[in-house]
Amino acid sequence: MFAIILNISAVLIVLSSLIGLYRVVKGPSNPDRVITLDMIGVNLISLVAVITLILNTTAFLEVILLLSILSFIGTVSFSKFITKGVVIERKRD
Amino acid sequence: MTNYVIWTLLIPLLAGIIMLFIPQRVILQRTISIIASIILLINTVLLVFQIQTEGIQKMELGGWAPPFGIILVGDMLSGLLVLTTALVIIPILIYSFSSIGVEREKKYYYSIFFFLVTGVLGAFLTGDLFNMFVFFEVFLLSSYVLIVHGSTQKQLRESFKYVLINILSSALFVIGVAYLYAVIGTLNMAHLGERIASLTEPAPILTVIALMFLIIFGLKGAIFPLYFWLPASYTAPPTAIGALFGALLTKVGIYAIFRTYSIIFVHDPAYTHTVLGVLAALTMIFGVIGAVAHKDVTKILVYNVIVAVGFVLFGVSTMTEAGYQGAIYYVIHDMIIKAALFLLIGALVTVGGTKYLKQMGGIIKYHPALGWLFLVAVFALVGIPPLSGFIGKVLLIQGGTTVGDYWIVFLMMVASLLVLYSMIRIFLQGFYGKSVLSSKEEHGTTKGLLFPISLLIALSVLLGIGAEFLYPFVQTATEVLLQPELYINAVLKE
Amino acid sequence: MFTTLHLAIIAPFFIAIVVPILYKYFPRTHTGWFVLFVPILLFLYFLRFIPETSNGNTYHAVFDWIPSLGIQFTAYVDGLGLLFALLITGIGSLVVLYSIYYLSKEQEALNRFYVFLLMFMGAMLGVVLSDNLLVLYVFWEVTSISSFLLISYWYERDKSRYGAMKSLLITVVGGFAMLVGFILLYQMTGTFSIQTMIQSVDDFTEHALFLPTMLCILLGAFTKSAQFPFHIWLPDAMEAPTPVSAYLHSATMVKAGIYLVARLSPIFAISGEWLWLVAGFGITTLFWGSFNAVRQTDLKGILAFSTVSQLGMILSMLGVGALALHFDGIDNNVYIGATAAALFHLMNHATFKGSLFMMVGIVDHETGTRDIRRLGGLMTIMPITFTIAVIGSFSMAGLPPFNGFLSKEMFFTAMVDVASFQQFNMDTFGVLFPVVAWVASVFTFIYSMMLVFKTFGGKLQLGQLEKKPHEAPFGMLLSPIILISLVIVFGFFPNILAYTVIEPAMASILPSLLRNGEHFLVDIYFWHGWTVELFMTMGVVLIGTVLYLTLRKWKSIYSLFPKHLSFNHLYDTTITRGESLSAKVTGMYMTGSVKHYLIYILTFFSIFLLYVLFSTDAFALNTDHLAPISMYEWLLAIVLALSAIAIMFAKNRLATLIILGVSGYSVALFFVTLRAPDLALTQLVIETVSVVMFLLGFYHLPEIAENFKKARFQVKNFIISFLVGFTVTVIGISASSTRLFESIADFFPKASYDEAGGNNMVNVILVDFRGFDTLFEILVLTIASIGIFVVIKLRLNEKEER
Amino acid sequence: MKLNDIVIQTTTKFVLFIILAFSIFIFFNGHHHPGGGFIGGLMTSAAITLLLLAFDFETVKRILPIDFKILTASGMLIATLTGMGGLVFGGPFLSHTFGYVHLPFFGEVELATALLFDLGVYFVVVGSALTIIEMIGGDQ
Amino acid sequence: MEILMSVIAGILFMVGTYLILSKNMIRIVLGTNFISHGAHILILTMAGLKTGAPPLLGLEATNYTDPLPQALILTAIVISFGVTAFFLVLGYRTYKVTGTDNTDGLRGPDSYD
Repeated sequence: MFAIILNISAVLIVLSSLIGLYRVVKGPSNPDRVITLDMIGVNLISLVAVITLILNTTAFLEVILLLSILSFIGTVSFSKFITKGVVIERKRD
Repeated sequence: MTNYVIWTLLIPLLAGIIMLFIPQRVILQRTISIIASIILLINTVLLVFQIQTEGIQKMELGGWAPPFGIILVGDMLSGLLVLTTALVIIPILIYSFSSIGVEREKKYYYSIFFFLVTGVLGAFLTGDLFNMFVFFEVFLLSSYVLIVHGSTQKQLRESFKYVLINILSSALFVIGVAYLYAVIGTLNMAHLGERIASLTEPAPILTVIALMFLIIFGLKGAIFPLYFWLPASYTAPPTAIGALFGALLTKVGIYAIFRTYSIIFVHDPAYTHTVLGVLAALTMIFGVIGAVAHKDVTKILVYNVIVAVGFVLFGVSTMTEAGYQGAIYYVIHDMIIKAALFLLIGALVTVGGTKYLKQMGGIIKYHPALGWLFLVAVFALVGIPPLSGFIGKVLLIQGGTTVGDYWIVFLMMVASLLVLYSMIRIFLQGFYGKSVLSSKEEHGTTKGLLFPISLLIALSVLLGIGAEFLYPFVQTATEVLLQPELYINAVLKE
Repeated sequence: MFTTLHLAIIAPFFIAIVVPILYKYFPRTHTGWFVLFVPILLFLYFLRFIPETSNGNTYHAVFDWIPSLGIQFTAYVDGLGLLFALLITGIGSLVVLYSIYYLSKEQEALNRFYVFLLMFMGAMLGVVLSDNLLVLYVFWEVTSISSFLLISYWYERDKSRYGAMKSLLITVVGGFAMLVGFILLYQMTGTFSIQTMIQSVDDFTEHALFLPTMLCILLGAFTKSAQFPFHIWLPDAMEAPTPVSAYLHSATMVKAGIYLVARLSPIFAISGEWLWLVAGFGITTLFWGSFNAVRQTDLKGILAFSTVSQLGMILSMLGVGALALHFDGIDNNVYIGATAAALFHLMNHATFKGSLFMMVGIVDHETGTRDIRRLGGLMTIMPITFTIAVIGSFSMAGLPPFNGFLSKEMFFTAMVDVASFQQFNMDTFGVLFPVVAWVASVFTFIYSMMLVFKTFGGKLQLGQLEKKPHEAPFGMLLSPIILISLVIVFGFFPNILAYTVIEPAMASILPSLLRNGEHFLVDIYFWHGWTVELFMTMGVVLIGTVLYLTLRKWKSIYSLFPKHLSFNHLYDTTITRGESLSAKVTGMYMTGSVKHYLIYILTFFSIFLLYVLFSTDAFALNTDHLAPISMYEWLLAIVLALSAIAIMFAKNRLATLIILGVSGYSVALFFVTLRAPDLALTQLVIETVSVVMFLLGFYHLPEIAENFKKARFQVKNFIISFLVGFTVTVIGISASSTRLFESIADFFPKASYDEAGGNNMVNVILVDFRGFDTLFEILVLTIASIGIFVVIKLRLNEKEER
Repeated sequence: MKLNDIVIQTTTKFVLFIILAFSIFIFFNGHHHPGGGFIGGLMTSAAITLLLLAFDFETVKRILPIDFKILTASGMLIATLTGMGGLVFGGPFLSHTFGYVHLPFFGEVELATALLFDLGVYFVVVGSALTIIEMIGGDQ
Repeated sequence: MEILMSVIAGILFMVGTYLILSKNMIRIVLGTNFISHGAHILILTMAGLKTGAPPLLGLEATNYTDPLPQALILTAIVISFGVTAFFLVLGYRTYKVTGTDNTDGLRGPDSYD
């Protein structure tokens, strides 16, 4: 029973990523895409968590932690690129 | 007892790493590099003699027995190629001292140079297919850096293409390894060979994989129809780098084909080796057509690199004693003479101020030594006896006629003739002929450039006249190629 | 063992090394004087062998060069080799002597000249005295090279370089063919030694490779000896200084081909093809050379074609001599006369042609021109030169009492005899031989006369000459005088040659005819009675004189031959067309566009591998041990596939990058579901760092890439990329369906903890089992970062390249 | 356009240490759990990249006055020399040994030369990743 | 699942190839990235999928997935990261020097006389 629920939730999470993908491709604007990427990141975190439960292993705990950090970095850099056009400044004034 | 196999890699590696710390100290870098290359040479000489007296040398890295760990295997084929590499880099280094320029030297030129050498030597010595991929990447990435070193417009333009095609070929290498792992379940070349040899039923998928590897290595070794990247990219960088490429890089591809087609993929030679032979023949012909087509001296030379690839691979495809011996003699000869010719052409372009034949003439008037060295090099390249190309060519013909590949032998002679034609044009129009420039108008001097060139030419002459001295070594190398079990047993059973 | 004989062969090379030093440190002495002693000493040295060889003995000494490959430097002296060795050193001495006066030490680069000349001399000795075919080939090619260098001696002249290139190409074509022939011979006999082959000759005459081998070797001989139609290089070789023409291009090098034919006769001559080829090409060349000599206006041109023709004549005699092999023994064997005639004429030709070349050199030297239209009337001004010319030309024309007459008579005898031979279709076509021979002799007569009377007869046209002519200095005349006296001496006492050199040489050419202890008997004399030959000679003189006097009237027949059908034209167009054609071919695919290159490579990759896959029946599909797929994995696969495909249509670089991120993350997720935690971690971090890197890189790239926006869906590219993907997939499926062996994976779980002390197998493999990979992988990273640093920080200007 | 980066800067100051600690954890943990020199190194680079994102090159250079190329080279040297350690003791290149050492506070600690090798890897990864970022970002 | 993954790898190769055949530098660089993804997935697939637990001994499983290909992929990932980075820099430097990000602009003169 638990396994079925896990599987269904995994499917749902992937489905929502799929919808996210549509948004990424379609846009219409770049900020939309970035936000969607962030959303997909969150989806992935949950998916890894679900998979961890499905496989009944502790091997992927690091992955979850990492994903959250990385999607943060990714979002930040995309946002900076969109707003400033430059990701890392040489010198801030 | 020292294990020379591992030191062959460690010496250039350490030299390169140490020089990473001192990019600004040019003189010190030169000293280190020349000392390192001499130590490397001594080391490889000892290695070759050790292989000759004690049999195949190996180093199980980390102490893990094959096929689980990585193993370095020095058989005579590797040994000879390693030795030639060590020989060839010294003149190229000396040539660099006086030609490459301080800016480049301060930007890690020597480090990258030695990393490239490490990669090449590693590819010659490794006994593990995936490790070979890693070494391929080492020398490829070094070559990317060297080809663009200086970032002139032409270098950037050509290196972009070069890098792109090589990235593709690396990806193919990876999937080739993957396929092989799926079918045979191991990565160690001896183990692969052993397992494939133990097959009783034909495995056609192996033929496919074998030909895939031919394409992968052929991309590096510049065989037909995969060599398109070569001509422009070898002419883009400065002379010394071009010489390094011309002498070493295609040889790694050739070596890899040599190795895999003699030890691993011997299950269906009627198919695979025939394809190899045909491609070798096409390589010669199209290479030489390119050489004849151009009047740009650097281009003429690089197309000749392609021709030589065809010659050597033809020897490999015959799978005969004479063919193998010829291929080994020829590849050694080609490494030396190509380095020499690249340096010569570089010097010619320097003093002539142009690389177009039409604008040159009478260089020999003020640079007789350069001219005569060039002529000797051309004759050596063509295989005019008793210079170094001769023995190899004789043996290749012998190998070809033994198995009845008369057509390819014929094409080979045609190609040789056209090689002669393409190169002798440079001599007749560039060195001979009416002087275009007076001694004052000439650009630069050959000061410091002639010595390394003469070293290489002397080597080539020695190789030709002293072929007998080399013969026992070549024979040892051939034995292993003809009886892959020797290699397999040396790696796995001892 | 390295013997004196080897030293004698090699000596010229050693001296050649010293020559530049002598030239530099003794600028006042003509370098030729130092060189002169070499051929003289060698000549004397070789003379000592005469008693040995005339007793039928041979001498050989083996020096191991590359014994492992059967390449021994076996110096072998027998009659044939000795004859040539004497010729080389003898003529060599005279040529060097002549050159001392011909080339001025102030204006010419004598060091080069003598280095090349000595190189040639040594190489030529090597050719004729080596028993090992490969060593012979070595020297053979060196003669080609030294000839190339000597022809291009005056390298600033375009014609010199043209002639040098031509001679090199043609002789090297032959050389290569010959090399292949030699190797085929080795294949059949297992040895490179000519003498060993001759002993086992019967074993391989039936071999399938026998004929191709013969053709290859004959191609070498014919090109070297300027046989029709390969003769075209010889006239252009006349750009060389005259001593060179006299030495290489008439007396010695061009006879290397004849030597080879003679030397290999014992192996091949028994076959009918040999007979037809050698004799046929010889007689054709004889005619063509003499016929063309008449139209020349350059004195050296006449001599060049004359040489071509005479070489053909010698060769045809050698060919006909092979008929003797079809009879037993030497008694009543009329055909051995042809061989004797060939050898005799070989010597005679060297003497009269050598002197004629030197004569032409003198004329050129003293008048500044060699054009017969500008020359004339020199008879009184240069009487000695005139005498030389008369004797030489008359000998060449076959007039008594000179040696040329004798050999010409013997030649006619041989040709007449051919017609009566009964095998190999000789009875049908054999009659052509005497006819062609006679016609050719008529032309020989005509150009011989031209040589004398156009130069020395007629009116002196001082205005046409570059300098005021006068008789040459004695030193320059010395060599031709010596040669011309030989012409007379051999004419009156031909048998001094017969016993000493011709008979032993015949023994080398036709060994199978001799029984133990026998030797050939050659007796040459003037008067044979009123034979056919004599009438032929008389006819030649008669018709020749008439034709010579009416030359002007019929000369127009030469213009009947269209220029573009000549072999020279063929050579030139082959070169130029070849170059432009190869430029066209190369330009067709070497476009410089990386896209094209990729298309070629990828198309080859996929089509070729797919072909192999399906033609060898390697495709396999095995669904037995497949891993199960859960629902979300299907969906994940769709996400990955869709995101990948979407990128093909994306028109915005940021969107492209984001989609790349999505697919990268999906790949990482697959690593999770496929139980590879380390990979998932690495993939995620790398993907993120890459995204940052790309964003940084975007800053440097154009804001809105024009061609990015315009990128329409490319069907052709798609087809290629589909094929590539298809290939990868199909091979992948086949490979994973044919697992022939278990993988070595089982080892790692056991060994990881127990032996390497780690629980994470992947990490243990990375740092321990395959730590070596890792070491060089981080080296790759290092190189990449250093490389990026270099690319960004080092910007040189194209101009500073060297 | 000057934007207020105060949010991101504050967050970074907070998050940075978590990431760094995590990366060091992953590095040491690598021999037994997912992780190791590569991932640890990449994590550290990601952390520093975040720092760069939030601040700028000059500030970061002030905080971390390291020449990353030298760091890379040192990593290479450490890895190679560790490998050569085996040679010195007569074993093959890259042979590792491991043992357990009792340290105060930490208790039983496994000490393996493999860890030293991994440290080299870590340095190289950090050094080269940051060289790359620095070069591309700093190129004007 | 092996077949599905082979197809996925094929699709990634197809997309990567399509991108490197276009003329835009960014697309080309991204294309090489896709090709590497494809190759990595293919290695994993070729070794056989889901044959056991993740290769961590601490998990006390009886069967483990083949760790060797994972190590190979890790190596390959890192290498392709280095190469991609270099390639990206090369691309934009080339753009800056030659003034075009269209590979047609990189043909360079090739003269035959």
